[in-house]
Formats: sequence, structure tokens, C-alpha cells
Amino acid sequence: MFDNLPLWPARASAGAGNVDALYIFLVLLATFMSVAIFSMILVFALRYRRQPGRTAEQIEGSNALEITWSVVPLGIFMVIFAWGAVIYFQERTPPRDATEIYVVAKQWMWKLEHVEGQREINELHVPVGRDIEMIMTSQDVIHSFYVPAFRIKQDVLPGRYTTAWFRAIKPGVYHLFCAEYCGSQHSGMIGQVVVMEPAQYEAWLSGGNTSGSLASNGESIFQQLGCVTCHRSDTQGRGPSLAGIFGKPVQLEDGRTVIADENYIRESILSPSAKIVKGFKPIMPVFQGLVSEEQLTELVAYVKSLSAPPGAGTKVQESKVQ
Amino acid sequence: MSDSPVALENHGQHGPELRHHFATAQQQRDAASLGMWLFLGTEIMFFGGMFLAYLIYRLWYFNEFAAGSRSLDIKLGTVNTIVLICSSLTVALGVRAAQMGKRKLLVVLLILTLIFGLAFLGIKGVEWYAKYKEHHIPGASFDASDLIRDYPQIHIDPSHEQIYFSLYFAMTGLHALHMIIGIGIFSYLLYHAAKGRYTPEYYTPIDLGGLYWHFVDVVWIYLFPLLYLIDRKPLG
Amino acid sequence: MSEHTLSSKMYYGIWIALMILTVVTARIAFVDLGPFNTVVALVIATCKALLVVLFFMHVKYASEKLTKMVIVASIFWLLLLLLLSLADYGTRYARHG
Amino acid sequence: MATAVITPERENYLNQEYGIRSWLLTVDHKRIALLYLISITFFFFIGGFFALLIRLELLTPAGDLVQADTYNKLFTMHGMVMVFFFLIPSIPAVLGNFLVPLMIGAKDLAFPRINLLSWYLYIIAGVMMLHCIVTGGVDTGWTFYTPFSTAFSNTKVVEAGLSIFVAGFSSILTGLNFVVTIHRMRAPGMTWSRLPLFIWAHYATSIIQLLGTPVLAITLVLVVFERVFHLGIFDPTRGGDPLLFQHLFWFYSHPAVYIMILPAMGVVAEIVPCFSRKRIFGYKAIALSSIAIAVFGFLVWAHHMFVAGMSLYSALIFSALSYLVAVPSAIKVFNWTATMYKGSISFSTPMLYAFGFIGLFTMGGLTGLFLAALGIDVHVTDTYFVIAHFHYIMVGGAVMGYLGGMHFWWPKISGRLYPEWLGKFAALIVFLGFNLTFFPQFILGYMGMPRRYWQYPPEFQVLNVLSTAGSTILAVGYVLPMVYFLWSMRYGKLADDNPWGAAGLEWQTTSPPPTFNFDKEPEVTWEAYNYDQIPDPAAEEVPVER
Repeated sequence: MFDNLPLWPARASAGAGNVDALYIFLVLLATFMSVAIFSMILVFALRYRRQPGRTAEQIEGSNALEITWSVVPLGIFMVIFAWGAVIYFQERTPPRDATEIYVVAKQWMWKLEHVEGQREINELHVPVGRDIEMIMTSQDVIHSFYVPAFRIKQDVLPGRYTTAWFRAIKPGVYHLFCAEYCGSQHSGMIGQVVVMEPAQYEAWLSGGNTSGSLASNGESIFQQLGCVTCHRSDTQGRGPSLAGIFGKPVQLEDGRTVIADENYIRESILSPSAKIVKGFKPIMPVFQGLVSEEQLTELVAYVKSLSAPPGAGTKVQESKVQ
Repeated sequence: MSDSPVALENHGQHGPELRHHFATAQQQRDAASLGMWLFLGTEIMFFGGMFLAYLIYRLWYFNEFAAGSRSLDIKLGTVNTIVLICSSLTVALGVRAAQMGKRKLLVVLLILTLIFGLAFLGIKGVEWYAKYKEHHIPGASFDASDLIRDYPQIHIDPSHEQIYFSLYFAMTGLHALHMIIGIGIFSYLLYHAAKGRYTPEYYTPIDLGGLYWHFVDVVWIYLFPLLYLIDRKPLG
Repeated sequence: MSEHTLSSKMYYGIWIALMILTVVTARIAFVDLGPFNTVVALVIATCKALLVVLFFMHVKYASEKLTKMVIVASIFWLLLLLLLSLADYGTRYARHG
Repeated sequence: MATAVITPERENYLNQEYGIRSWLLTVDHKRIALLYLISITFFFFIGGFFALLIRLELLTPAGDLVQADTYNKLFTMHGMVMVFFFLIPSIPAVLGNFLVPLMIGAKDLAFPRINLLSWYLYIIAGVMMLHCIVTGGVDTGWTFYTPFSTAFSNTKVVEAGLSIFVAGFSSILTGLNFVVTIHRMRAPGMTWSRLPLFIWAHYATSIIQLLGTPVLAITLVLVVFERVFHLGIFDPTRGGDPLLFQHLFWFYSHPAVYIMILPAMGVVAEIVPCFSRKRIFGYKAIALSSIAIAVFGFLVWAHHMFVAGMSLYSALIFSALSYLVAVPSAIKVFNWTATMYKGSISFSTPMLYAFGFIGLFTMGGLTGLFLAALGIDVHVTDTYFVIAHFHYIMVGGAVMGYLGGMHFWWPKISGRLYPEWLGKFAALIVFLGFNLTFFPQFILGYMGMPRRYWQYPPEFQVLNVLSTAGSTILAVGYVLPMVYFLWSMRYGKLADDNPWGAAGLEWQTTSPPPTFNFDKEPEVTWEAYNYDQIPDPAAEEVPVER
């Protein structure tokens, strides 16, 4: 019977247990409170039901009670808040060395790219036990990346990157839903996450046909678009060198400092004049409309690879030349 | 005055303007005034939504806001501010004239107010037409290349420039709509004032219309620096 | 809205003040005050708005507490909208962890 | 005071004038309330019809009953119609309109003509919405999220947006009228501390209507501008922020939930003391908690956006503030329950609805705690868990309160009694049908079924079937009251002036009241809920009907 009526979603990520724990706590709390209120109503209604000869006793109220039932719930609420906040903080803080997967959502499909270059549509293969960070953007409207078995959900927005991360702990095939209404085929924008044992995953990786890693693709776009003429790694060009900048603070011409994260790189490609690096001129052309979201992710991946410590994994080896 | 005693009789012992469900004229006036102020409160929140959008984008896209602001005609903007302030004066004096029962003065002041109001809209129209000529109206034909040429010191992203002009047109457009409604109200007031409907005992409509007009003026008092004066200092 | 009538001299005085402030704010915008240009512009605008509200709209003399409460509440709610939204915009791209 | 002999010919607001004109041009708040009653009932059944189609479609996992686009329009228009054309006007515009002047001892609202104007605005908005529906509908979801609504939807977004803009204007004017009326029109002796809690609740509601609705209005105007004039305020391709729209939208639309629920709380605060024959427990606490909800309700809007891509830090702020608003709601529930303690409780139909309200609102509120908890919200937001939660509040809460109030005041409104056993039966059906419809959705939500899905994976089917089955029961429960209310208008027993032996000025005038409400201006010398001074009609052997 429970094949058709499962009452609990699969628990397939490291974070899912924490969410479930708080959820179970809240279910117990809510059940207790509901039962308490319901039975109080029931008991009062029966015990004090209208009977000939008895009159109600007029009671004005009680400040002590009012304070009690304001302060005690507030205390409990703050515990729930703190507990929920801790989980949220973990969910929103990807480990630094997480493997990145770039996601481009569009009406009505998910396009996923592994750094090694595998591209998938509506299907995501990941190994058990590895931290995975999704770097996501949308080509059109707002979508939302939702894997119930991992208890993660993150809206995917046009015009910027949002991120989410998970570590799968149980091999299997899980739903990937779009959770933000996005038009006609919103309910068709579903896919699956295939969690594999590491060995199987390696086999899958090497089996797929790839067209080069993300970073190396990004590098060739970097050459094609002529970015390399100004952003040089050997000498100081007309644009700032991009080596080692990722994740570091950047001094801007107007005195502000920003962190060079994915959104900053993205903005600097699409709208270069928005945040000019100190000491440089706003001479870079605008690439808005000239590069696709996929090309953008590849460029971002390339720029990021320039900041990876030497030997930090195979994914950046080829791009370290130059 | 011109309302005949017949009307008075129909209303029993209270005056013709006191509606049946109020006990006293004072209660009716207080209710009307409170109602108007509450309405103005909702208007603050109505414009408030745009002020939020303005605040966020001005923080994000200061350069484009600065350039867009420079491209507005500050002379016309200042003149328009002065025109509105003058209209506020005539309204305030008009309310006073109504209070004191000076009917002719009231009519003159209402006419002056209408003239100022129309002048404001006319000047606004001239400014909008200039923006239309310069292709500064957001949309497919938007073109910021003149700004990029005129202000080489400012880094302008044309698409972000559209956001400034979107806000400019939304804010001034809705303000102008309020002006048009105000002119409608004041035409109505003028018509009845000319017929002598308002007396020192009953001039609530003038008072409420005045409150509305002043409010629209106050909105402009903020719009002027927020849109025209973002960054006018000499470019270095 | 009430018995109280202000003298017309008062109105002319306010009017002149408003005109002067308008010219001042338009002029001072061309002077480089650094970040204070915006502050000055807004302070002047607020002064002008106060003059209009307090005198032309009679809030100073001829109105009761309730009117003032309505004004304060509306402005307070506007600030809620602005400030709580800024709580998001001010920290949205801050990195943590 | 409840023993006047009833003569049917007695002049009252219903029979003072006849003819369609006397209704369409009326400025009597009681007649306008009835105009609203008819119009919102109409829209309630339209919205309910959409809901049934939605439930039927979800009976099977495949999208087989209607097309995907049709389904998207169905849930969109279900939401828009129910929120803006039923729930928001429901209690305020019908019961509030009828009762606010009566309860405070006034002859009418402060601005009777503006009151009529708000009904006309509502009708204009309603006609626009109907026109929008029959000429193709709109598919953005009632939330109008950009950039889908501004740049991608090919449906009638502009018309729907303008319709809601006009409906919002109607709502603002109603709220404005109430605030002014409550401030200026109270009868002598009716101090703030003597106001019925229904009035306090409506006062708080009106504050939200006044300060929140304009923000929705400007937001919709900007969406319309973006579609019609190609402005780019929310357009991400021009650097606009889609989240800005959400901030503005929820600044109104979260407090809007309190526009729906606060008046229902006011209704419950009238019903519970009456059928417990007791002064309400903690009058001050309940009154102040209404105001607290109205204020705190404005501080929590971004809890709808925890996964939308906003700042992590502000999510913490909004989560913490969200718990703040739960406190006054809890205070109310505890006080209502405490009111029954040592009372003399009778199980009349309105009281059954009040029980239902307290129970379902408690569950709705408690599941709100789940959603305010950041870690849980990430998983369950935009799933059926949210759907279930807000239907517990809006249908289990607001609609239960509305029906309870309709039953409570129906004798006053119509001068007739409805058949009591049918009333109890319908209340039971609504309660059971409601729980069967929406409880499974909590489980569905935690299982991960996203909302607004036209087709879904097969493992969700059993729970969906339960939900659909419940919805048909619920539909019966809603049709029944309409039928017997209509029936009672002609055949119901004539009602006493005060059939329940209730406190409150509205029960001291005739049923139905005369056009100017009171034959003589009342003067209040007693506190609210003075049940110790009011004889219990049921206590004198003679049952309710006379």
C-alpha cells in the first residue's frame, strides 16, 4: 500500500536529516498544541454546557495569564527561529572546495554543465559523498531548483547567479522539480538527480561525450572575443589581470570594494562600466546580448580557474598554460 | 447663499449641507478632514513604492542616474517648481478667502490656481517632448549614445540608463496624473464657488481640495531634487 | 478647517521662503559638496515640505492630534518599507562562511 | 429588551423603499452590505468553481482534464477571484458594512456616498475581471511575479492588473470609511474601551487596507507600465531586479492575509462570549493584539522570499520578526478558549463555526511556525505545504469566521431565522470536508509536490484523490447555507430583535433595523459583553424559536 502512499520523502543528502529533525520537533509541538486547544474547547464545552439553573461566572481576565501565554510562546518561537536559522545558514554556505555544477534554466528545461565538460538536460549525475555547489542562472523567467530528497530549493533568477549546495549520501534517482511557476509547461520542467557510487560516477564521467572542460571552453571564448588582448597574464594590459582575483576583494575606481565573486565577474562582462577596477579606464565594450548564458558560465568558470591553487584538481590543468 | 430656504426647510433644523447622519456640522467637518488626511496617507504609500524602486536603483546605478539627471532641463524644472509653489500659495489664499466669505476673491484665486496647474502640465509636456526627441523614452527606440558622448567622464550602461528614465517617466507621469485630477477637482470647485455655494459656515470642499493640491505640490518638492539634482556638480 | 484664519502676510512669507529655498537648492546642486549634495538637497526639500504641510495645510495651527498621527504613521510606514527592504539590498551580496 | 412583539409591516431598511433604483442608488450602509453580499457570493462560487476544476484535474497524475495553459489560468483566476473579490471584501464589506455603524450607535458610516462608490468600484473591477476571464484569462498566478508577468505571459495581464487596481481602490475607500466612522461617529458613552472587539478588529483591518493597498496599486501600475509602455523597472535584461517586485508585492500581500483573518477574529470574539454567556476573557489583550497584528504584519513580508535569492542576513531578520506576529495570534486563541471557562455554553450554529475557526486557525497558525523557520521553509515553500497552510488560515479561518458571522447576524440582517438543524449539519460538513481537502496537502507538501503543477509524479496520487474527494464535500457544505438562507428569507420564522440574547447595540434595535438604525440615539452606559445583565433567552425553558 505504501508504494502508492509514501508519507515521507527520501532522505538523500547530508543536510536532509537536520531539516527532518526540526520538522519532527515542530510536528510534535504542533500536535501537542492542537490537541491541547482542541481538548480544552471540548472539555469546556461539555463541562460548562448550558444547563437549567446554572449561570456563567463572569471573569474579567488575568494579566498574569496574558503575560504567561505571550512570553512562553515567544520563548519557544525563538528556539525554533534559532534552530531554523542554523540549518538555513548551513544550507546557504557551500564548502569552499565544493565541486561546481553550472545550471542554466529556461522555459522549460534544466541545462546542467559539469566543470569537466559534461552537459546534461533535465538530468544530473552526482557521486555520493562529494560536496556539490550549483551555480545557477536563468535565461528567461524565474525558476526554482528543487530536490525534495535533498531538502534544498533555490530560485533561479535571470540576470544573476544564485547558488545552492548539497552532499548526496544515498545512491538513487530523485526528483528535480521547478518550484517557481514559470509558464505553460511549469509542471513539465522536471528532471531527475541520479546519485551514484563514486566508481560508477567516474565511469559515467569518462563515458560521456564531452567537448572539453568548462574552463577550457571558456578559455577559447576568451581568445575568440579578444578579451585576452587587454586582460593579459604575462604583463599588465589595458585591463586588469584576472589571475588570482577570484574570491578576493577588488578596489574600485569610486572607492568601494567588492568581492570578485561569480556575480561580479558576470556583471563585469555584461556591463563593464558598472564597477571599474581602480586604476583602469572604462574602455571595455559591453557584452550584453553578445554572449549566451552558457558562454557566460564558461567564461566565469575560466576566470575562476585562473585563481585555483596549482594542482587543485585536474579540472584546471589545461588552462594553467599560457 | 443661492441655495434657497426651501432646501433649508427640507433639512429640518440643520443647514442644507449637514447630512442627516451627522449630529453637528463640526462632526461632519472633522470627519471629512480626517478622511482626506487618511487618503493622503495612502497616497504617501502609493508614491512610496516608486521611492523604494528609486532608492535601490539609484544606489546600484548612480552613474546612469547622474547622467540622466544632467540631461533634464534644470531651468524648466526649477520654473515648474516655482509655478507649483505659486499655485500652492493661491490655494492657501483661496481657502482663506472661502473662510472669510470673500466669494469674488475665491473665484479669482481658483482661476489662478488652475492657470498655474495648466502651466505646470504644459511645461512638463515640453520637457517630455524633448525627451521623446532625444530618444530617451524607454523601449525599443531608446538611445543613450548622446549621453555617452556628452558625459564621457561618466561610465554609462545604456540598459541601466533605461531604468532611470523608466522611473523618471513613471514618477513624473503619475505626478502629472495627480495634477490632472487636481485640475478636475478645482474646476468643479470653481464652478460651485462661482455659484456661491461656499460660505464661511460651509467651505469643506475647498479645504479638502486644497489639502489634496498641497499634497501633490509636496510630492513634486521631493521629485524635483530626486530627479533633476542627482549630480550637477562640475565634472572633473 | 476651523475658526482659525491665518493672516495673508503669513502666507506670503511662507511663499517667499519656498521660492528662495527652490532657487537655493537648484543653485547649490552645482557646487561640489561631495556626498553632501544629496543630503543638502533632501534637507531643503524636507524644509519646503514642512513649510507647506505646517502652514499651507494648517497642521501647525488648526489641526488636532489625530491629523498629526496620520501623517506620522504614514511616514513611519514608508520608512518601514524602505528600511526593511534595504536590509535585503544592503547585505545581499555580502559573502559569508 | 428582547420581547417586543414583531409586526411584519414594521418599517425597516428592507421595506422602506422598493424598486431596483432604491437599491442601486442607496446610501444606506445596510443595503450596500447586501449589495456586497450578493456580489461576493457570486464571485465566491466562481472562484469555487475554478477550485473544483483544479481539484478534478489533480485527481490523476497526468494532465488530462484540461490543457496546461487552461490549468494555469484556472489557478491564477481562482487566486485572484478568491483573494481580491471574495476574501478581502468578505467580512469587512458585508458584515462590517452592516454592523460597524450599528455596533457603535451611528446612523450610518461617515461617508455613505463613498461607501456606495466603493461598491461600484468593486463592481467595475469585477466586470473587468469577468471580461478578462471570458476573453481568455490570465496565467501569471495571482502573484504576478516578474519578469514572467511583464515580458513572457501572452495573456490578459494588463486587464487583470487594472481590475485588481480598481478593486484595491474600493478596499481602500472601505477602510477609510471605517476608520473615520469609528473615530467620529461613536454614540455618546461609546468609549474606546467599550467598543466591541469586532470593531477593534475592523479598525486594525482598515489600517492595513489604508497603508498596504496603495503599495500593491503602484506595483501593479508599474507592471502595467512595463507591459504597455515598455518601461523597465523590473526588467532583468536592463538591470532591473525581479526581487524588487516581490518586495513591493508582499509588502501588501502579506498584510493582506490579516485583512482577511482579523475581521474573522472579530466575529469569533462576538460569538464566543454570546454562547458562553460571559464577558470575554482578556478584553484589552484581544483589542491590543488586533492592533499588534496590524503593525507587526507589515514587518514580515519577506518571509515569502527566503529562497528567492535575497540576502541571507535579511532572511534572518524577517524570520525572527515573523515569530513576533505569531504571539498576538496565540494570545487571541488562548483568550477565546479561556472565555469558555466556567461559562454556560450552547451549541448553536454560529458557535460551531467559532469552534471550527479556533481549531482550524490554530492549525493554520502552528503550520505557519514551520514556514517561518528558515531551514524548513527552504524545503516546503512553493509546495502544497504552503497551499495547505494558507487555506487553513483563509478558508478554515476567514471563511469559517464569515459563515459563523453570517449565521450569527442573519436574524438581524433578514429578520428571519434559518433552520437551526440544517445550520449545524452544514457546519459539520464544512469542517469535515475542509479537513479532508486540505490536511493531505500538508503531507503532499513535505513529500515535495510543488504548487501550481498541472501534472505530477504518480506517488502523489493517493493524497490528491483524498483532497479532491474532500473538496466535493466542502462544496456541498458551502452550497447548503446559501440555499437555506435564501429559503429563510421567505419561509424562515420571524426573528426576535435579539434572538441570541446577545450584548451589543446592534441587538437593541429592531430586526431588521430601521433605515437610520435606531429610533432614538443610543447612549452607552455599560461595558461591552455585559452578559451578566442580559437574560439568556434559552434559559427560560422556551427554546430559541418563539
